[in-house]
Amino acid sequence: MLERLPYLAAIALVGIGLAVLVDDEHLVKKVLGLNVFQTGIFLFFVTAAAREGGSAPNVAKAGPYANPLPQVLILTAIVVGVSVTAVALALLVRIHAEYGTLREDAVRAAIEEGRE
Amino acid sequence: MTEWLLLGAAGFVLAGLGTLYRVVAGPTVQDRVVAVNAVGTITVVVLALVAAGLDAPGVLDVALVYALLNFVLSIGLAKFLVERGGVL
Amino acid sequence: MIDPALLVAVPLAGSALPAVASRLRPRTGWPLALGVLLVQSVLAVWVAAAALAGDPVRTQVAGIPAPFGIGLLVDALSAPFVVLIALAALAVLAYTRRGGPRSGAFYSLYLLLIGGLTGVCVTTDVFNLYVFLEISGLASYGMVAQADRGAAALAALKYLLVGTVGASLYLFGVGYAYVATGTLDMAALRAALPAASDPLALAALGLMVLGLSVKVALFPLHTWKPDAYEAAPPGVAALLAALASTVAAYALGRLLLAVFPGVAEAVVDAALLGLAAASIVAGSLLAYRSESVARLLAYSSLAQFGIVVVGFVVATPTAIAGSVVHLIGHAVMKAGSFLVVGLLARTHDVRTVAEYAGLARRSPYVSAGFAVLALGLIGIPPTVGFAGKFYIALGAIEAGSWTAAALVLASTLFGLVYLGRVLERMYVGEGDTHAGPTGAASPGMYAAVAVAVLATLALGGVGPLVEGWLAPVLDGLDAGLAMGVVP
Amino acid sequence: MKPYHESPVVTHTVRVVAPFILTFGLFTLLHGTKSVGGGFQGGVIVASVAVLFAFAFGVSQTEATLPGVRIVAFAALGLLSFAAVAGAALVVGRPFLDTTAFGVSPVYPVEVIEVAIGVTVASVVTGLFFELARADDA
Repeated sequence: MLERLPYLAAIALVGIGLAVLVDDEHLVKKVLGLNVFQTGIFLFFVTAAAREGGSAPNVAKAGPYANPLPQVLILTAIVVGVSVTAVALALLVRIHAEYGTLREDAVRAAIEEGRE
Repeated sequence: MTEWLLLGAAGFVLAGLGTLYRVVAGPTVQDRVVAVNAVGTITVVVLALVAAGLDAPGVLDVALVYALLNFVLSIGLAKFLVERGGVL
Repeated sequence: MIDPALLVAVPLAGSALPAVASRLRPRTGWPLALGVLLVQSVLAVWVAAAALAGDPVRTQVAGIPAPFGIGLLVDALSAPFVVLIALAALAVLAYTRRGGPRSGAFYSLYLLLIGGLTGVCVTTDVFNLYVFLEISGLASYGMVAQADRGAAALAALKYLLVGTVGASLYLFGVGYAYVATGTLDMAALRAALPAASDPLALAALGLMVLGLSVKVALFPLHTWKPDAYEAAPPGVAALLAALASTVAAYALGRLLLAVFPGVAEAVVDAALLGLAAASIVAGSLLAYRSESVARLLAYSSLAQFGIVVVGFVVATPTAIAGSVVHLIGHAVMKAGSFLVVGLLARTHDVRTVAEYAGLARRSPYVSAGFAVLALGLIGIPPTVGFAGKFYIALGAIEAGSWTAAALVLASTLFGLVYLGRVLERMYVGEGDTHAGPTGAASPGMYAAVAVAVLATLALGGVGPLVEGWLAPVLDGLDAGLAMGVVP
Repeated sequence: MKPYHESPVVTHTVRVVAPFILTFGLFTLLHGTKSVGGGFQGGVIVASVAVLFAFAFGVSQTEATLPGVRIVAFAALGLLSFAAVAGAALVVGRPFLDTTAFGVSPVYPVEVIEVAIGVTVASVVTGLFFELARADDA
């Protein structure tokens, strides 16, 4: 059971992130939810890479190593995630400058108002 | 020797947990900021002790980066507090 | 021989140029983007011609052998898409010279998008597919936000949130596939997956298909699409309509054909057929109810991609050829329609179906072009829209899948209803026929529309050709070779 | 809002620490081939210097010393040098990105690529920070 704990944590993070992303009206929290969601997936990869008795890569000692490939993949995925967050924040700044609020319902109401 | 280093690290982790209480409970923003900084410092010490205890110099790099981030964080938070009159 | 890596590297590296150059000298973004895209188009046509004439063109990046290194492959399945991306990018670029946003950052994003999409088409590594998917995704979020209106930023954010969730679900699936098999190379995955324990392989397949369905925008996962296409600048909407979902659908097809056969086919086929049916019905219904023509076209994409998925599910050689033809035909027709929408909004300030009334008399040539594109989208011969649907239906009948054949037929009827509504307004409706044009359009804009219309007609007979190209690849797939070619 | 006065403690500390951070960033960047580190990490550390200066001296003043066009140019320079190293292998007739193509240990081309990545990451992160910080001021 104990060795499965990280997997459960990963799934929990994915669920929490998705719930916040879907449920919260505040756009910043939606972006935060997205980040949590992605972190859950990263954790899944890193957990899958760990092996019984493995040790960190790049250590000069002999012995079993953790598989470094998923870590490299996740480094790439983290960079992708950072870029996504950066774009999202830039969009949030624009939305805030335009409508003065970051609540989705309020922004939608403002857009509807502008249309009429 | 190794055991003592790791034991010391464990002690610092406990101290850090104690400080976390102040982060959560701290009545004023300033309390929280100072507590966050203290936690950061403790983390650096723990990382350094772990590096020495496990004979893994790679961890020292992590400790250095963490110390740097902690420094940036302190200055950033301090400036934020001054500019916004305590609103976080 | 040309290294296919250049197809991706040229636009990605070239994307650095417009952002810098336009800060030093204004208005240098467009010519630079044109130059880079011309180089890329020449390379794409060259590589594709080689791949279609003889053996597929493949390379291992840095010379590291598969399954460890990253493989790139242009075969008969990906070559048409590589060429489509390059040429569609050129045509839409002609439109954006006057019509689109003209900042240097926009052209950097443009090149980034093209590089990412080409990468999706040529990679043989499922993780690389994710990276390229996100590169093209990031570029398209930025491009949607280029429109001046504030609504565009919200639409782009929604696109970003939903699109990233889709890509992340795909990544999750990649994780399961990796845990199950220990490899990320498509060929190696195909060999290892059926032997892997069932729940892992099934989870991998389910999550990857789900993630890509978000990017393709199948029915319940489509919510980003109409907002994004309506809010984006017309040139961007055309480019995304032509390429973004098309490439995701290509990736879905590639996975289903080259990686996952043998993993729970019955369940997945049933689920995908259900998604496709929902897309066709709901997409047509939503399209029928839309007031804005741009939204109508976006919803129509749901139905069209439903048909493409039907072809991939049926998976006989005829049906697959039909899906490829329909993907390419849809890209051309939908891009052309969005360009017309942008053009008409510019010259006559019309955006809704009601405002289109009587337009055929005010702007006969553009209206005729739109009519051809719309008839193509419905699937009337001799357009390419007919060719694709015909082959998919033929394949479905061959395979004895009457549900699939009925879906294709139904989609044509639905298309007749919702697109016929627009055409009826344009040609029969009583509108303000005396109002003159309210704005001017550039020759490049008309040229881009004309190219799309001509391509819609000219590609009508491409079906047998594509079937011939695909035959060796599909034979290879049947023989159990993951990439469809003898290494 | 109270106007922000530069604190001599902060500005002085930042001045003293900055060169060390830059050195450490370079160390991390160049160590990527054989230990913890690499272009991404080193680039972010270098970018943190710009962030520190912006905290200590104000965003607008820092941006005046480091104008946007230069940041974008650096990012492009990094990207193009990466592409140049990757494409150079093609000239020698080897596959794209083949770092063993140049008759030297692959460590050297990889280090060049790491530096290119580092330059790009540092300038992009700095640029992003300025972009978001400026919008906050407005």
